[in-house]
Amino acid sequence: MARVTFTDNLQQHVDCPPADAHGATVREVLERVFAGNPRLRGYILDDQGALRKHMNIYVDDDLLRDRSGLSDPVGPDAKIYVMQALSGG
Amino acid sequence: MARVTFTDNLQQHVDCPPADAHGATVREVLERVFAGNPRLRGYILDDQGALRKHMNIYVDDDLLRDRSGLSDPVGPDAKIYVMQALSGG
Amino acid sequence: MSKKIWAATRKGVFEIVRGKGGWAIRKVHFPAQNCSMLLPDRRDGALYAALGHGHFGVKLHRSDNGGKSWTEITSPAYPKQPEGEDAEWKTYFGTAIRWNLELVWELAAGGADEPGVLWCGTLPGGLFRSKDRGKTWELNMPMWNSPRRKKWMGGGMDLPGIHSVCVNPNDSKHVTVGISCAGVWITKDGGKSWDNDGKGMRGDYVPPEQAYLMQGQDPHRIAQCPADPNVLWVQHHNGIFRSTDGGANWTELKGVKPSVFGFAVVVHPKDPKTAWFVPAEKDERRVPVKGQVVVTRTRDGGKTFKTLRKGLPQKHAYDICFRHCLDVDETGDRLVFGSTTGSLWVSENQGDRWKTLAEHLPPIYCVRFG
Amino acid sequence: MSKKIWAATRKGVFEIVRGKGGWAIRKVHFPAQNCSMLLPDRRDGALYAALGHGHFGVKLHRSDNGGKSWTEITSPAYPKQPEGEDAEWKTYFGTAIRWNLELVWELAAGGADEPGVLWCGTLPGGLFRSKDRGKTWELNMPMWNSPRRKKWMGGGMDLPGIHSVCVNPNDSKHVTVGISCAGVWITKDGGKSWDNDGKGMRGDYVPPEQAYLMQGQDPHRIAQCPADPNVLWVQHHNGIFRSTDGGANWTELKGVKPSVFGFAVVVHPKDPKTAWFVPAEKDERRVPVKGQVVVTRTRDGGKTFKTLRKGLPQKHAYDICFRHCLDVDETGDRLVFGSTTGSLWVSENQGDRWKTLAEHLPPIYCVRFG
Repeated sequence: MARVTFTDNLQQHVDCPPADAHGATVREVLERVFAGNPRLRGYILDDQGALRKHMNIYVDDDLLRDRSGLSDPVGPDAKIYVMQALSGG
Repeated sequence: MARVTFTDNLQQHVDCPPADAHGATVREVLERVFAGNPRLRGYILDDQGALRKHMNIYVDDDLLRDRSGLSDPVGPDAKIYVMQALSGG
Repeated sequence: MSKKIWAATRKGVFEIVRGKGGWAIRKVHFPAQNCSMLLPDRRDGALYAALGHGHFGVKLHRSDNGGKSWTEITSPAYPKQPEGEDAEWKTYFGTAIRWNLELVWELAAGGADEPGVLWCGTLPGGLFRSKDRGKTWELNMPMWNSPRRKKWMGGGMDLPGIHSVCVNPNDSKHVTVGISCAGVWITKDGGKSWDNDGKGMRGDYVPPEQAYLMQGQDPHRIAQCPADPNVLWVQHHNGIFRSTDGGANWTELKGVKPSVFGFAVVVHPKDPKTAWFVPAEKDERRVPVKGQVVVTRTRDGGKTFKTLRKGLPQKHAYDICFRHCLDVDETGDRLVFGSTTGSLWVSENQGDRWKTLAEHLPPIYCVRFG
Repeated sequence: MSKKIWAATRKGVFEIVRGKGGWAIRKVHFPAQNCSMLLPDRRDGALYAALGHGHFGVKLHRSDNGGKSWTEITSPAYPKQPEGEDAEWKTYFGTAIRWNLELVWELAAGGADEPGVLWCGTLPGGLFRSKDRGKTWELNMPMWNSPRRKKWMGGGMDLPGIHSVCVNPNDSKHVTVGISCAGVWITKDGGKSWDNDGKGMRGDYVPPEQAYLMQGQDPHRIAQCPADPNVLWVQHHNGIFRSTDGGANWTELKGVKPSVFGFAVVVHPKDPKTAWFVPAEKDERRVPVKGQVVVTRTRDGGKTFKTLRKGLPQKHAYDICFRHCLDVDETGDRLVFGSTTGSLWVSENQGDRWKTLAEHLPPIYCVRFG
């Protein structure tokens, strides 16, 4: 199971404690998290389902590469960090 | 000869009366104009020689298509308008 | 007269009330949050606020108890963008335009006969309608599918956007929409078909041959007179225009002092000949003329204008009033306007005299009586 | 004590002088033009102003007669971008970064022993140097060609940028540079080689494993003490840091009230233990804590801080002070700071008491004594 952690700054808008979910890609993991917390989706993904412009996702130490497809692979014990970028403030 | 006219808003920064110049493309015409007015160049083109992001050039009625190469063809009696876009203010 | 003002700013929504001691800030809603647009709906008392979180996208909130509490409602969302479509609709400087809600630039209530109907103008260029107080939203497809839409350009912003929606109080299906840059679009069948061919509006930022094409116009803001909805006032990028036939024909009001440039306009609710503007030096400069903040008012349909400055800063003042930052109440006597640099002024007598309500607010995006 | 203040704003440069009646605006230079950066060069009295014309690009101007007249000089220009290079250096959200001067974010004078030398920090991420008072400029290639450069990310802005250049007054070849986001870069050979490996700076916006990597840090502003150049102060995106060994090691100052967030920092020219900050609520919010504008001062190297508020607005004030909008004069007694919403305050006694100089200026980008 991957562990997904969200930036503190998101907590003030929508409740999003760390979540554990299965999935082979970032998309799969996140969709499982959103299934239990549907409002969260729109805070992270845009109208086309891509990562929002000023958000970053790290899979372990690596910055997400496929920002529109979210197809980056996720290992069995991956740590996924959903962070806000420093731009866009 | 093409006639090149510049937006009034540019006049407050650099002297640029209407100019006549030969050339088969927008690039050729403009380079001839800049040859006689070198300071003007940097107000219209960026460091890579492309049209600045918030400028527009019309060749007769048509908006410039090749903003980096400025290769749009220019007829013998063309009117070229160098305008500022409404964005970027 | 209205005793409450809402000011939506880059950093919170300020509720300002008139008590015995005069006007005072009563409460800050959404403190430190960016609010691009606010609508007090006079039909049912609901309040709507559009928050633009830099990172987390645009979110709509509604209050049904005058602001005591807020609930997040659905945001307008663009439909799935067809594969390859991004090659077809680009900014003039070549950037593909994504079908994604970037900004709520207008919120307007539907007619009195259509409770719960809302209109929402957005960037990039989408007009949305809700029939259930924001529970669901629908993109207006006749406008979106118009071949002209792919020629829309940004005005002020990089992306084209919709900033004005005027619903005819006598006919809810008659809606007039202002788009930067796509001019004035008018529907008389509730949005099924659109007319974008008004005459007389003039743009000075295109070759002279194209100056009068309506589709290239940059109206900054449209105001419709409730008492005579055929009268429309437009503060445009390079001038002031007025129509007395519902937007079919426009007359340019030339020579208005100190300037015909500005963003905001409001019209007296009962007198179609009375309107107010907040002028500034023309486009490239965008500062109050001579560093003096003034409001201009006409009472004769634009033949003459009076410059109103009592109570406003007249020296080294650089406040700019954006499109939605000037409002008039339902009596036509009380006005309020706010600035990009956080000042707010109110008048109780049609602009003859102004009082400063605040000088240190965040940049103001929208002020509304209600 | 300095009797002149320059305020560069979005709409002009304001020259403010102290006469018998106190401080007053004497003249507006470049009225209505956007000025991102200003440098009074104390070595030869020259003034430099970087104008950022929205449409026409960045232009540098110099005055050799105290501002009576200005001459346009050469702007830094990026070299020809190699074919295909734009695929290699992108914003983290995937937009190619063009080699084009977008913003002058810092102007600094070289050492006293190198007359006419100037440093210029820009967006996107270019450090330029002139040896002839801005007649020609050279991009620093050792930094530009560093493999790390392609990993730089934007901080505050979409593009990475250089906002701080500190020249060691005792050694002109020792230059400390602040980059958002690439941390602190230090050269001791005049720019031939660079060190970006300082320890102890911490970022809370990356996974914990990367928190202490210097290359990902977002220092908002660096201040170097002229009397003890090994002492550096940094107002960082998520904290305040101090180094006493020229940037090799950094100590985080935790728990500073009312907040460790802010943009600006200045240090006393003669006392490396005294520094000033203008705090705000942390990153996502960016408003003065409780709507109260305050300055914080330490006199003991950061062990304790005093909150200074006399003369500053303490109710519903939302002024934010950007990186270059706080300055201290050569005595260390006089301070000035300006805000995003056009207010300007001066203190004659190290911040104990403040006086309002203006409340309606345009957004302020840089204030400088001189």
